[in-house]
Amino acid sequence: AIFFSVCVTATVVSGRKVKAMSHVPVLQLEKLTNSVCTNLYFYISEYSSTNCTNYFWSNDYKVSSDPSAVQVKCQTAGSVTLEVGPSRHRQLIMLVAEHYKPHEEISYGLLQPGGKYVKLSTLASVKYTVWTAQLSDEGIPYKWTKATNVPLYKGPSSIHKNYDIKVTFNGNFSNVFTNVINAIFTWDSFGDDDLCFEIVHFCREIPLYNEYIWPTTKPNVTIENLNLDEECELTVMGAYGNTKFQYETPSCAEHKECVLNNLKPQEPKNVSLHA
Amino acid sequence: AIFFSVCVTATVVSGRKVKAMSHVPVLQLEKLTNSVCTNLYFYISEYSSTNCTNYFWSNDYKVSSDPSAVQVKCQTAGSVTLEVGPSRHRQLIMLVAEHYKPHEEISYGLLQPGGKYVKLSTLASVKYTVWTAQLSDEGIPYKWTKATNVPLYKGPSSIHKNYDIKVTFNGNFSNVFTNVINAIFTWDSFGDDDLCFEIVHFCREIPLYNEYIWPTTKPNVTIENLNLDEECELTVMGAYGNTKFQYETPSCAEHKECVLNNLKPQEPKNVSLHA
Amino acid sequence: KRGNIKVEEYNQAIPDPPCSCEYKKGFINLGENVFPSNIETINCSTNQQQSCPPPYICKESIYEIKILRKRKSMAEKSLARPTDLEIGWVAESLPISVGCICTRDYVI
Amino acid sequence: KRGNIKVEEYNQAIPDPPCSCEYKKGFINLGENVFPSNIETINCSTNQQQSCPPPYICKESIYEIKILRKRKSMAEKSLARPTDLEIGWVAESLPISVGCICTRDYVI
Repeated sequence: AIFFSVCVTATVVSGRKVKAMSHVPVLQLEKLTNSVCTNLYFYISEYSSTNCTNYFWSNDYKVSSDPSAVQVKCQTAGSVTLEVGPSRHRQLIMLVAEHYKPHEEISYGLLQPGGKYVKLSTLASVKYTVWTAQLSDEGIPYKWTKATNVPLYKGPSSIHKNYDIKVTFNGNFSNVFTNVINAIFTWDSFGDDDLCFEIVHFCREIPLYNEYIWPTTKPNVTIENLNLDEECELTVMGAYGNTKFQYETPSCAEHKECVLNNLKPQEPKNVSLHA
Repeated sequence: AIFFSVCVTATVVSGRKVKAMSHVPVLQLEKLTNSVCTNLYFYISEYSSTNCTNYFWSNDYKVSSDPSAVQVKCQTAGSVTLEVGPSRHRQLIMLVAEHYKPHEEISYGLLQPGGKYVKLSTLASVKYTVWTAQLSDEGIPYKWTKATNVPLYKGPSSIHKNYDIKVTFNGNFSNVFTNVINAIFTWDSFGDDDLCFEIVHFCREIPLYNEYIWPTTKPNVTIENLNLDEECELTVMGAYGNTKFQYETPSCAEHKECVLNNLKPQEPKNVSLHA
Repeated sequence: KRGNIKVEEYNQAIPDPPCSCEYKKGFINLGENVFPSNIETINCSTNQQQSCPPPYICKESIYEIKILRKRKSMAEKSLARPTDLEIGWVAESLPISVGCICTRDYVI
Repeated sequence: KRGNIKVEEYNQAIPDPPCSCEYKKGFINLGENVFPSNIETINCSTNQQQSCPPPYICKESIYEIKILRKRKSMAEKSLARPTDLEIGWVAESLPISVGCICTRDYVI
């Protein structure tokens, strides 16, 4: 007897596509199908997964003639960050490896319309080819394109360089308690092999905040809701190593309106101290 | 053209099985196949996933005539704990719901040979049927059996009862620093609707430890590596609510060998204290 | 009351430091859809404690941990999380009390 | 040195409590295969601090957090974790320093 729906998927799937993926085990292809068709639930409102599963592999593929369509921007031991030509449609970007162990998966990312960057996880010493596709409203990939190859990761840069980090502040300096100070940090990039960064920020009274900075030649980050008279620290982690930048937020004393706001009548407390 | 391998799965799959699962969307059936065939990598050494994926649905099923084969032992708002007749083979136990949203999955557990208990996650107010199967060495299910239904969760018990928790200690009382004291706790169960428990334990100097106690009419847990002179607390969470049990570990003073071991010569420190 | 530090009676008869705070350990149970589901917390036994006299007071010291919770919808914002972690889990921060310290008593 | 608590200069001229410890915040980066990947820690500036004189000393207070790490093999033991979390992630505990407190100086 025929298990109807699965076979339907089979018959319409174009053979040509299979040759390009024929080295990929069925388990990995099916896991990709399921993962994409599941996660689209979070991306597309009133979405039905049946068509997505049934027709996932139903469209042709071509080999990209435009090398700039997908560019490898940054690499670390565990990930690669790609820049993709933005599209009005949702896009699927995936890394196809030469071989897979059963528990490994095809690493992929979903880009909302207009999205340009995606960070995909990689295993060291495995060669990957980037495939892209546009997604119909039902999540069915079309215009499959076999794009660029991901070069093997050459390891972190051997030379350490310090990033020249600068900070400027804006926000409301009027009162020491209700302050909403924002710190804007900028630093230099040492070139095309130094475009992605991770930052970690905290102050004495403000907990750790961590963010990934997408590829840019003019790296910057804004940290919001700081208070006056704070001692803080920003660490920038890039291709040339980590740079720690310690700084202090503006002091209430330097801002007339803040000092005036705080000249409340001072009732002395009976200070008694006994060891 | 035919996408060869996927179609092979289709033709050998027995139709009869499909009717019982026909209400389950293909996406959920495929997600189950992939998840099991992936996770078996962690359970079976030198395991190949291809057969598992291709022949997952290739065997017949029957409706269980033995109600005691699978028993619902405990339920909470988010889970059900089942007792399954142990088998020499690896077993797959799963909950099939009446309907699924795209992002929902068939909840399942894998039991190693001889395993008896499995805890599966449930959504409140959804009716489930338990299915079991034995797994071949290649992870292919056979002897599919449609077993018991899971009753709707009736909510936590309205009456609160305190568990009568008792502790005994064993271990090495000889030295206050190298102590390896174990605390053995027992408490009573209030009957067949009160067989599963969760415990949380910590002491002043010992971090939180948390464990799930599988169904039993004689609940007990052993906490290891405690030290003497400690103030600790065990909380037992069961069907009739939480009971907090505060206790102290044995004191060095009560054990001759411990006191003797600690009578080191005492060099006084020059104690100077200034505020 | 047993010394809260175990060796007190045996080889170092030193009093508590002048401004130490008595504390009680507890835990929060966040349920099955959160990792971690049980989290240890520390509360000051009472705010005004003998060994931490005015103008000082025992206060809980807060530390922010990161937790994972099952996602309900795409609208939920997630903090940074590993690329490979299923999209169905959202990362959030949760301030908890990890200590009880003797510090200034602010009337804010 | 700026007061480490922001309001000091304005309405409460109270000295530091007699046994407070100066601390420095830092963080540990555990990489992309761990959640959370960056963890805040607190270290005592130096052990022997002026405001915490002998026989007392500033010591880091340890708290154990729970983390998730990608599983390498089935041999790895996992702590309690949500039933629904993929088997590919292992739960572990990690002791970190969340404070710097003035306490007895044990010579152990």
